[in-house]
Amino acid sequence: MGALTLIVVLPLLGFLANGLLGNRLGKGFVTAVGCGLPAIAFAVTVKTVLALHGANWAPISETAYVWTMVGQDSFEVAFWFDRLTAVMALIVTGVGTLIHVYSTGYMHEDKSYARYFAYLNLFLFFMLSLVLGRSLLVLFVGWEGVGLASYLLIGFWFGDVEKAAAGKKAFIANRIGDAGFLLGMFVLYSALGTLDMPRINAAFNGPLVPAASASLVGILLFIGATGKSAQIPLYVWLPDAMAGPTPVSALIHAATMVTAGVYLVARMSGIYLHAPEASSVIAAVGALTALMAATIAIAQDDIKKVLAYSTVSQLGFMFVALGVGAYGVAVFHVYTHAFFKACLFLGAGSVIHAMSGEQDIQKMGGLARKIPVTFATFAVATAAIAGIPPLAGFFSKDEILWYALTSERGGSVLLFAVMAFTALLTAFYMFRLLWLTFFGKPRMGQEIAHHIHESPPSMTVVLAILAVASAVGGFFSIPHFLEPMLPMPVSAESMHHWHYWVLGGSIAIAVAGLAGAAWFFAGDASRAGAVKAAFAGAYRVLSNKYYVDELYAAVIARPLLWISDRVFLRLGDRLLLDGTLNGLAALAQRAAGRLARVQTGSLHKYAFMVLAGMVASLVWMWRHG
Amino acid sequence: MDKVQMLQVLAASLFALGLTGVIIRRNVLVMLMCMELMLNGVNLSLVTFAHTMGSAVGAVLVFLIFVVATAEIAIAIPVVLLLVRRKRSLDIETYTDLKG
Amino acid sequence: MNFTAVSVAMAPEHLLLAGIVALLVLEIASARSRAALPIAVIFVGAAAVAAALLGASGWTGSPFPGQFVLTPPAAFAKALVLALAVPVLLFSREDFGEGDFYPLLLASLYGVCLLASAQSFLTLFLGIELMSIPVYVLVLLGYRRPESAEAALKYLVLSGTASASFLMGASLLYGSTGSLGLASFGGALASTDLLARTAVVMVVSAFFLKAAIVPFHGWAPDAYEAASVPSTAYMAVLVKAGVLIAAARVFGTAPVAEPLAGLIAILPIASIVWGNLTAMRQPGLRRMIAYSSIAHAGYLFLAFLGDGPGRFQAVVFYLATYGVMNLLAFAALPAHDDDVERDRLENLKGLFHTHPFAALAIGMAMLSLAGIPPFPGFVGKFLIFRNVIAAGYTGWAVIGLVGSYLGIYFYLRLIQFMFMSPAAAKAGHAPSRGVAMGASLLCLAGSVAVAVAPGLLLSRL
Amino acid sequence: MADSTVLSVVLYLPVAGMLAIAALPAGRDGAVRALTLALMVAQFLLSLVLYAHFDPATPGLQAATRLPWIPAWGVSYLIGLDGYNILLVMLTTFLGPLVTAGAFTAVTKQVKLFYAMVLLIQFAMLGTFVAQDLFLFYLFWETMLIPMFLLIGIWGGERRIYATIKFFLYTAFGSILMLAAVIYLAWSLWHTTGTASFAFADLYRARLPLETQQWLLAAFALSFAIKVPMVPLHTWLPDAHVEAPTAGSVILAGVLLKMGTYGFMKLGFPLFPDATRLAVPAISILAVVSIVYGACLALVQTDIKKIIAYSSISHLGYVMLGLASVDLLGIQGAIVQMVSHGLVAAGLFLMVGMIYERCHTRELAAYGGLAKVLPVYSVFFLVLTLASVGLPTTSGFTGEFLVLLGAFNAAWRESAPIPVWVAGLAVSGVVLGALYMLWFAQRFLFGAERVPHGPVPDLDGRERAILVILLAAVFWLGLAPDAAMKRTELAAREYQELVARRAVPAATRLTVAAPTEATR
Amino acid sequence: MIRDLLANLDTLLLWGFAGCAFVSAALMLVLRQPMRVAMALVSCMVFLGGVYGLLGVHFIAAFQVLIYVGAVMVFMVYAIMLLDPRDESAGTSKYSKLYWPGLVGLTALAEALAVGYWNDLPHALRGAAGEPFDILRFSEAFLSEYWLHFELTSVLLVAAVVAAMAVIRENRRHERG
Repeated sequence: MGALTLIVVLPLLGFLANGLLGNRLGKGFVTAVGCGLPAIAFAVTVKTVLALHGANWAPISETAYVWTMVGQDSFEVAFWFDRLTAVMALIVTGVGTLIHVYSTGYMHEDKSYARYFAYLNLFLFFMLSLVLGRSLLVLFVGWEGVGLASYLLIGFWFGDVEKAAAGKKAFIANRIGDAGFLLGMFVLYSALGTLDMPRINAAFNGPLVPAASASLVGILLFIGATGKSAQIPLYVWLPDAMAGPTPVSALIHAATMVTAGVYLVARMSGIYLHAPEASSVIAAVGALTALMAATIAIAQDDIKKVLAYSTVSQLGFMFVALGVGAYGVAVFHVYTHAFFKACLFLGAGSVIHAMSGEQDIQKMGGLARKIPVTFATFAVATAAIAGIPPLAGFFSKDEILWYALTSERGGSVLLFAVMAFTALLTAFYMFRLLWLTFFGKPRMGQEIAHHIHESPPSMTVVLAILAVASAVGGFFSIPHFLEPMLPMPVSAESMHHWHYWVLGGSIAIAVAGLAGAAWFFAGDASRAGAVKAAFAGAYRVLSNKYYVDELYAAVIARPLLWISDRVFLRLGDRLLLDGTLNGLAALAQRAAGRLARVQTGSLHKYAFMVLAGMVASLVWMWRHG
Repeated sequence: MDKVQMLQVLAASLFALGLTGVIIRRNVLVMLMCMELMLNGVNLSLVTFAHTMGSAVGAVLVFLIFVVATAEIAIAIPVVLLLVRRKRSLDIETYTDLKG
Repeated sequence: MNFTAVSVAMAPEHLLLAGIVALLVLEIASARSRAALPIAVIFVGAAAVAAALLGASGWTGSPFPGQFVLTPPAAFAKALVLALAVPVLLFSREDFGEGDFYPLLLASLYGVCLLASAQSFLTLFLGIELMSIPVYVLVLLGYRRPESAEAALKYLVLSGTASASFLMGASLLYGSTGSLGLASFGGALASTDLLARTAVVMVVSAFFLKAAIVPFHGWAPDAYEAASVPSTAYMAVLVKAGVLIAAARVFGTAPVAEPLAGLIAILPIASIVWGNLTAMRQPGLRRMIAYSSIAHAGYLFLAFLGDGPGRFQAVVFYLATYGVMNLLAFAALPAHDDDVERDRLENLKGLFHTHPFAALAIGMAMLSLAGIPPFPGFVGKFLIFRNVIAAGYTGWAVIGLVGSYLGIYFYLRLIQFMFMSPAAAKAGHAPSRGVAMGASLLCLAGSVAVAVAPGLLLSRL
Repeated sequence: MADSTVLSVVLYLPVAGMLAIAALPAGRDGAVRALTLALMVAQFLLSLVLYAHFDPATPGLQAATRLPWIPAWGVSYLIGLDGYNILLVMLTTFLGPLVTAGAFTAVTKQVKLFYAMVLLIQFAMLGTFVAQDLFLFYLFWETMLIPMFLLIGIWGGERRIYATIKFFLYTAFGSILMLAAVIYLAWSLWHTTGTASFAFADLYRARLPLETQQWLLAAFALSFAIKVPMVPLHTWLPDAHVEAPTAGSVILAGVLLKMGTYGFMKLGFPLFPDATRLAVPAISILAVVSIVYGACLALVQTDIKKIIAYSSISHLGYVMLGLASVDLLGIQGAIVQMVSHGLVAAGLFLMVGMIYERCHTRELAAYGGLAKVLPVYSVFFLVLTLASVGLPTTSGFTGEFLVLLGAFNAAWRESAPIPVWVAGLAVSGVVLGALYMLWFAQRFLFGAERVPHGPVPDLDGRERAILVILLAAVFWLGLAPDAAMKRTELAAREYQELVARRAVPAATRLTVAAPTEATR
Repeated sequence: MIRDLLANLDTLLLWGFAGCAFVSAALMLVLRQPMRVAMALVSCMVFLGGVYGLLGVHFIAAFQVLIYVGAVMVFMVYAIMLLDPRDESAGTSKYSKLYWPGLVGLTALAEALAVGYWNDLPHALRGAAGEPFDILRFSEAFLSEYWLHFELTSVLLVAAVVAAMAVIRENRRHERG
C-alpha cells in the first residue's frame, strides 16, 4: 500500500475500530485509536510532502485499485499528490489531529464517546479522499462522504428534533449542490471521456478545444461548490449545522469541509481559466454571500451562529478570489482561515464548556479574567480574522482585496468596494463578539458564574497551538508556493500604483472595525442598544437572517409537498389511476349483474335466444365472403 | 314455385313453427309436441330430397329420427311427470327456480 | 363385411357395450350391489386401454365405409375421453353407490366414442343422441333437489332443438350435395350458395347449442347447477368433449372462410366474455363452473378458426387440459350431506384449514382453468391461440385473450375464499374419502403429465 | 459436477424442498423452517460455484441445458447463464436464505404453506432468469404470480385481499397481451425464416416490419412496465407492498420487480430494435417521470412501507433510464442498479418487518427517536437508508452514477436518443431521493422517543446476522463492483449491438405485411 | 278437363296435403287444450304421411303413420290424460310473455331458412323426381350399408330404456318421500 493510500485509509481504520469495537474496549482505546491514527496520517503526510519536495515537486500519483472498467472506460480509485494537495492535506490532517485531541477533553463526559470519534475519523477519511483523489469520481466520493459525516455529526445529539433536522437540512442542501456537481461531471465525461482531473485540466488547456462549454461545466461544478461551501443560495444549512458538538463545527464547518468547494474550483482551475462567465458568477456570488453573511452576523447573539455566519462570509472572500482568478490566494485564505476559525470555534467551545453549555453572548461578559488562556487565544484569532497585521488573516485578506480590485480576470472597483465594506463588517462583528463575551460586566446567572473554569490542558494546548499558527501562519506565502501550478492573475497595469493604498486601507478597515466595536459595546453596550432601537426594523430583518429560510419554505418546500400530496397522490394516484381501475372493476361487476339477470330460468327465454341466435347467424351468413 | 321448393318451404315452416311453439306455449306437453313438429319438418325435408335424388340414405336417416324421437319422448314424459308431481302445474313458467 | 376389422375397430365401443350388459345383468341378478362401480371402472378402463393400444399400433381402418373410420388420432381421442371418465366414475361413489348411474354413463360414453369415429351425419347423429339421452337422466339422477327435473327438462327441450337444427342442416346439406357424408360439410364451407351456407349455419348452431355458446347457452347453468356433482363433471367435461370432437369431425380439415369465420369468432368471443363476467357473481361452484365452461367452449370454438390440419389436435388437447383440471376440482370437492350446501362458495371459505388437500387441488384446478402457467390449462390455451394467430386472425386472438383475462377474477375469488378467509362456521363437509381422493390423485397425475410433457400427447393427436 | 448440472440443481432444489415440506407431518414448524433455510443456503452456496465458474470472456450461454420439449412448436427446454442473468440469479439465491430466516418469527400460522410458497416463488424467479426460451420464460414468468398472490393474500395485512387481487389482475393483464405477442413473434419467425423456435437467440433473428415491431414492443412493454413498475402503471405496487407480509415485500422488492427490467433488457428492446430506437425518447421520459413521481409520492406517505414502495418506483426508473440510454455505462449501471435495489429495498423491508413484529404498526407518526431505544437497529437502518439514497461506497451509488453517466453520454451523442433535459431532470432524483429518505429516517430514528407497545428489545443475533450479510453485499457492490460487472459486460455489449442493429427487412418491407387488422 | 284434373291430381293432392299439414301445424300454436294440440299434431303427421306417399316413398309414409303416430302420440296422449287433470295452471294465459317476439322470430326464421332454397336449390333437384325407391332397396341398404346404425339404434334404445327406467325409479323414490 502506497503512502497516499495509507494517508487515506488510516482514519478509515480508526472509524472501523471505534465504530465496531469502541463501546466494548473503553475510552482509553477509543482515544488512542481516534487521535493516534490521524496523527500518524499527519506524519505520513508530512513525510510525503518532504518526499515531494525531494522530488522537486513532481506530482505523485498512486492507483489503489480499479473500481470498475466499462469497456474502454476505466474508473480507478487513484490518488494524486501535488503542491495544492500538500497544502490541503496538511491542513486536514494537521488541524484535524489537533481537533481530535481537543475533543478528548471536550467530549469526555459524553456517553457516545466512541461513536463520536468513529464519526470524526470517518470524516477525515472522506475529506482525505476528497483532497487526494485523482479523479473527479474519487473526489466526489469524498465530497458526498464528508456530507454524510457532517450529517451524522450535526445530528450527533439526535434526541433533539432540531438538531436532527439541522443534520437533514445540511445533507439535503449539500445534495442539491451535489446534483449540480454530478451534472458537471456528466457533461465533462460525455465530452472528454474521462474524469481524471489532471487530464481534464490538460484537455482544456490543450490545443483541441473540448466539446463541452467550459462555462457550463464551470457553473455546474460551482453549484456543487455552493452547496458544500455554503454560498448563496445554498448557505442556509451552515448556521444550523452549529447544532453539532463544537469541535465538529471547528473541524468540518469551518476549517476543512466547507472549503472543499474552494478546493474544487482551484483544482479545476484549468476549466475556469477558460470560463470567464462562470468566473464572474463565482465572484459575484462570493461577494454577495460575504456581504450578506457579514450583515447577518452583526445581529446574531449565539456565539456559534456568529462564527458560522463569519465562516460563510469568509468563504465568500475565498470565492471572490477564485472568481478573479487568484486561485492561490483563495487557497491561502483557506489555509489561514483554517487556523483562526478553528481556533475561534474551539475557543467558543471552551467558552461554552466554561459556561455550562450557555451559548448566548448577551448572557456572558467579563470572562477574560476567568478563562485567560481561552481569552488570549480567542483574541489572537479574532484579530487574525479581522485582518490586523501581521497576523495570518491580514495577508490573505489583503491579497484578496488587491486582486478583487486589480485582477484582469474580473477585478473591479465595485467588487473591491463590496469586499472592503465586508471586511469592515467582519472586523466589527468579530470584535463585538469578543467584547460581549470577554469584557464588560458578567451577565450570566449566579449558578453558571460559580462554575466557570478554564478548560483542561488537552483543550488549551490545542488552542494555543492554533493561536500561534493564526499569528504566524501568514508568513508562509501559499500563493507563491502554489504559483508553479496555479499562476496568479495579471494585475491591471493601471492599478499597480494603488498597491500601498490598498494595503493601508485594509489595515485601516480592520482597525476601524475594532474601534467601532469597542466604542459601541464598551461598558454596558448602551450605545449599541440605542442603535438597535433606532433601526429596529433593519435589526429584525438581520436577526431573522433576511427570512431566507422562510422564503425557501414558502417557495420550494411547501409547493413541492403540496404538488406531491394534492396533485400526484390524491389526484394522480388515487383519483385518476386507482379511480379508473376501481371504476373498471365496478363496471365489470355491474355488467356481470346485468348478464346474470338475463338468466331468468325461463325456458321460453332460452329458446327464444336460440331462435334469435339462429336468425342472426343466418342473416350474417348472407354476407358474401 | 315447384313441388320441391314448396315442400322445402313447408319443411322450414314446420321447423320454425315448432321452435316458435317452444317459445310461446306455456304448456310443457305442448312444448314437447312442438319439438316433434320440428322433427317432422326435418323429416319432410329429408324425404323430399331423398325422393328427388332417389337415394336411400335420406330415408335411412328419417328412420333413425323416428326411433330417436320416440326414445326422447319416452324419457321426456316421466321427467314431466316428476315435475308435475311437485308443482302440480304444466305451466313451464312455474319452473324457474334455477336462474342467475 | 370384415368382422375382424369391425371387432378391432370398434373394440372400445364394444367393451363399453359389454360393460352395459354386465351392469344390467348384475342389476337383474342382485338389486343392490357394490360391484357396479368396479365393473364400470374395469370396462371403461379396458376400453381406454384398448383405444390407446389401437392408437399406438397405428391401426387405421374403416369397417363401415363412409360411416365409421378409426385413425390413430381418433383412437387417442377416445382413449383420452375414456380415461377422463375414470375419475368421474371413481368420485361418483359418494353420490351413486349403486343404481343406474353406471350403465347410463357407459352408454353415454359409447356415444362420445362413436363421435370420434363418425364419418357420416347418420353416425354422428346417433352418436350425439346416444351421448345426450342418458345425460338428460343423469341430470336428475339421485334427485337430490327438486330443481333437478326442471333442469333436465330444460336440457332436454333445448337439446332436442339442437338435434332438430342439426338434422335440418344435415338435410339441407344432403339437398345441396346429395350426400350425408361428413366430407360434404367441408365442401359446403367453401361454397357460396345460400343453401349450403344455411346448412352450415344450422349445423353450427346445433353445435353451439350443445356446447353452450352464447346466445345458445341458456340451459347450461341451470342443468349444471341442479345435477349432482359427478353428473355436472360428466357434462362439463365429457359431453363437452363429445360435442367438440363431433364438431371437429364435421369441420374436418377444411379451412374456415368468411363469413363463417366471423360467426365462429364473434359468438365464441361473446361466450368468453359473457361466461367469464357472469361467473363472477355465482354463489355456487357448479354454477360458476357452468359459466366457466361456457367461456371454455368459446376458446374451443376459436380453435376452429385455425388452419384445418391442426384443428382436431388443438381441440382434443385443449379438452384434455381443460377436462383433467375440471375433474380435479370436482373430484376434490369434499362430500356433504346437503347437495346444495356442498358447493356453495360461502361454505368453501377456509377450506384450506379443514381440507388442505382439497383446497390445493381445487386451487390448482382454478388456476389451470384460468390459463395461468405452469398448469396445463395454459398449454391448451396457448395451442389454440397459436393456431388462431397462425391462421392470420391476430385481432380475434387478442380480443379472445383479453376476454379470457376477464375470467381470472372469479377463479381467484374462489382461491381467495378457500385460502384467505377464516373457515366457514357451518360448512359441514365430510372428510375426504379414499376413492374420491384416488380420483383427484389420478387427475393430478394426469395434469402433471400434460404440463410436463405436452409434446407426448400433442404428437399423437 | 458439470456446471449445467449445478444450475439444474440450483433451479430445482426449491421444488424438492416443497415436496419435502409437503411430506413433513403437520405441526413440525421448526423442522419446516430449518429445512427451508438449509435448502436456501445450499442453493446459494451452489450458485456461488456457478458464479465462480462463470467465464466473463465467453459470449453466449454457459452452464446451458437444452432438451427438446414440444418439438411441434419448436419449444425447447433451454436454460443457461449469461451476462444478463448471472447477477440476478445470484441476487435471488442470495436473498433466499435471508428471506427465509427473516420470516422465522414473523410467520406463525400455516408455516408449511408459507415456506412452500417461498420456495415456489424462488423456483419461479430463478426459472424466469435462467430460461432462454420464450415459452419457458413465459411459463416461469406467470408462475411467479401464484405464490405471490397467496403470500400477500394469506399472510398479509388488513386490505390484503384487495391488494393481492389488484396485484394479480394488474400484472396478469400485461401478461395476456404479452402472450399474444409471444405467439405472434414465434409465428412470424417461422413465417419469415422457416425456423420453428422460441429460443431467444433464434428470435433475435426474426425480421419484422417496423409496424409489427411496434405492436409487439407495445405488448411486451406493457407487461414489463407493469412489473417494473413504471408510472403510470404503478398503483398496484404500493398496495401490494403495504399489505404483503415482510417476506412478500422483500421478495417483491428484491427480485420480482427486476423481472420487468430484466424483461426489457433481455427481450423487449433487443427483439424489436427498430421500434425501440423510435421509442427511446418516450421510454426515457417515462423513466424520468417514474424517478421524479415516485420520489415525490414517497415524500408524502405516512406508511413506512409505502415510502419504500414508492422509492422502489423511483429507483427502478433509473434502471429503465440506463437501459434506454443504450450506452455501455448506462446498461452496466442499470444492471448494478437492479441488484443494488434488490439488496437495499430488501433490507429496508426486512427492517420494517422487524420493527413491525415488535410494535405492530407501520404508521410513521407512531414512531420517533428509535436511535436511542434501538441503537443497533438504527445503525443498520441508517446505513440502508443511505445506501438507498445512493451514497458513494454503497451499491446504490454505483448503479445511479453509472446510469446517469450513461444517460448523459446518450444525451450528448450526435443523434441524441435521450433529450438532454431528460437526463438533466433525472439528476433531480438524487436530491428528491435524499429528501424523502432522510425525512423518513429523521422522523423514524431521531427526535423524541415514541415506541408503540414499547419498550421493545433491540435486534437479536439472527436479525443482526441477516443484516450484516446484506450490508456486506451492499458495500461489496459499492466499493468493488468490477468483478461483478466484468461478468455482465459482454451481455451489455450484446444488448447494445442488438438494439443498434437494423432488423427491418429492407426488401420485404412492403410485401410481407403481417395481418394486423382485427378480422380478415 | 277431368283427365287434366286426374293427371294433375297427384300434384293437387300434394298441395292439399301440404296445406293441411301446414294448417294443422299452425293450429298447434293456437289451440289451448293439450289434447286438441295432440290431435292437430296427429293430423299434421298423417297429412305428411300422405305427402310421403304421394312422393312414392310409401314405406316411410307407413312408418310415419304406424310408428310415429302410433308410438309417439300414444305416449303423448297417455301423458296428457295422466297429467292434464293435475294441472292447476289452467286459466292462465296459454302464451308466454314472448308471444310477439316469438311470432316475429317465426317469420324471421322461416324466411331465413327459405331464402336458402329460393334461389340456390340446385336445378337438377328442382321438381325432377328421381327414381322412386321402394322398401326393398331401402331394406337392402339398411341391412347392409347401414348395418352399423342398426346396432347403434339398438344400443340407443337400450340406453333409452335404462334412462326411462331410471326416471321412473326416481319418480317412485320421490313418491315414497
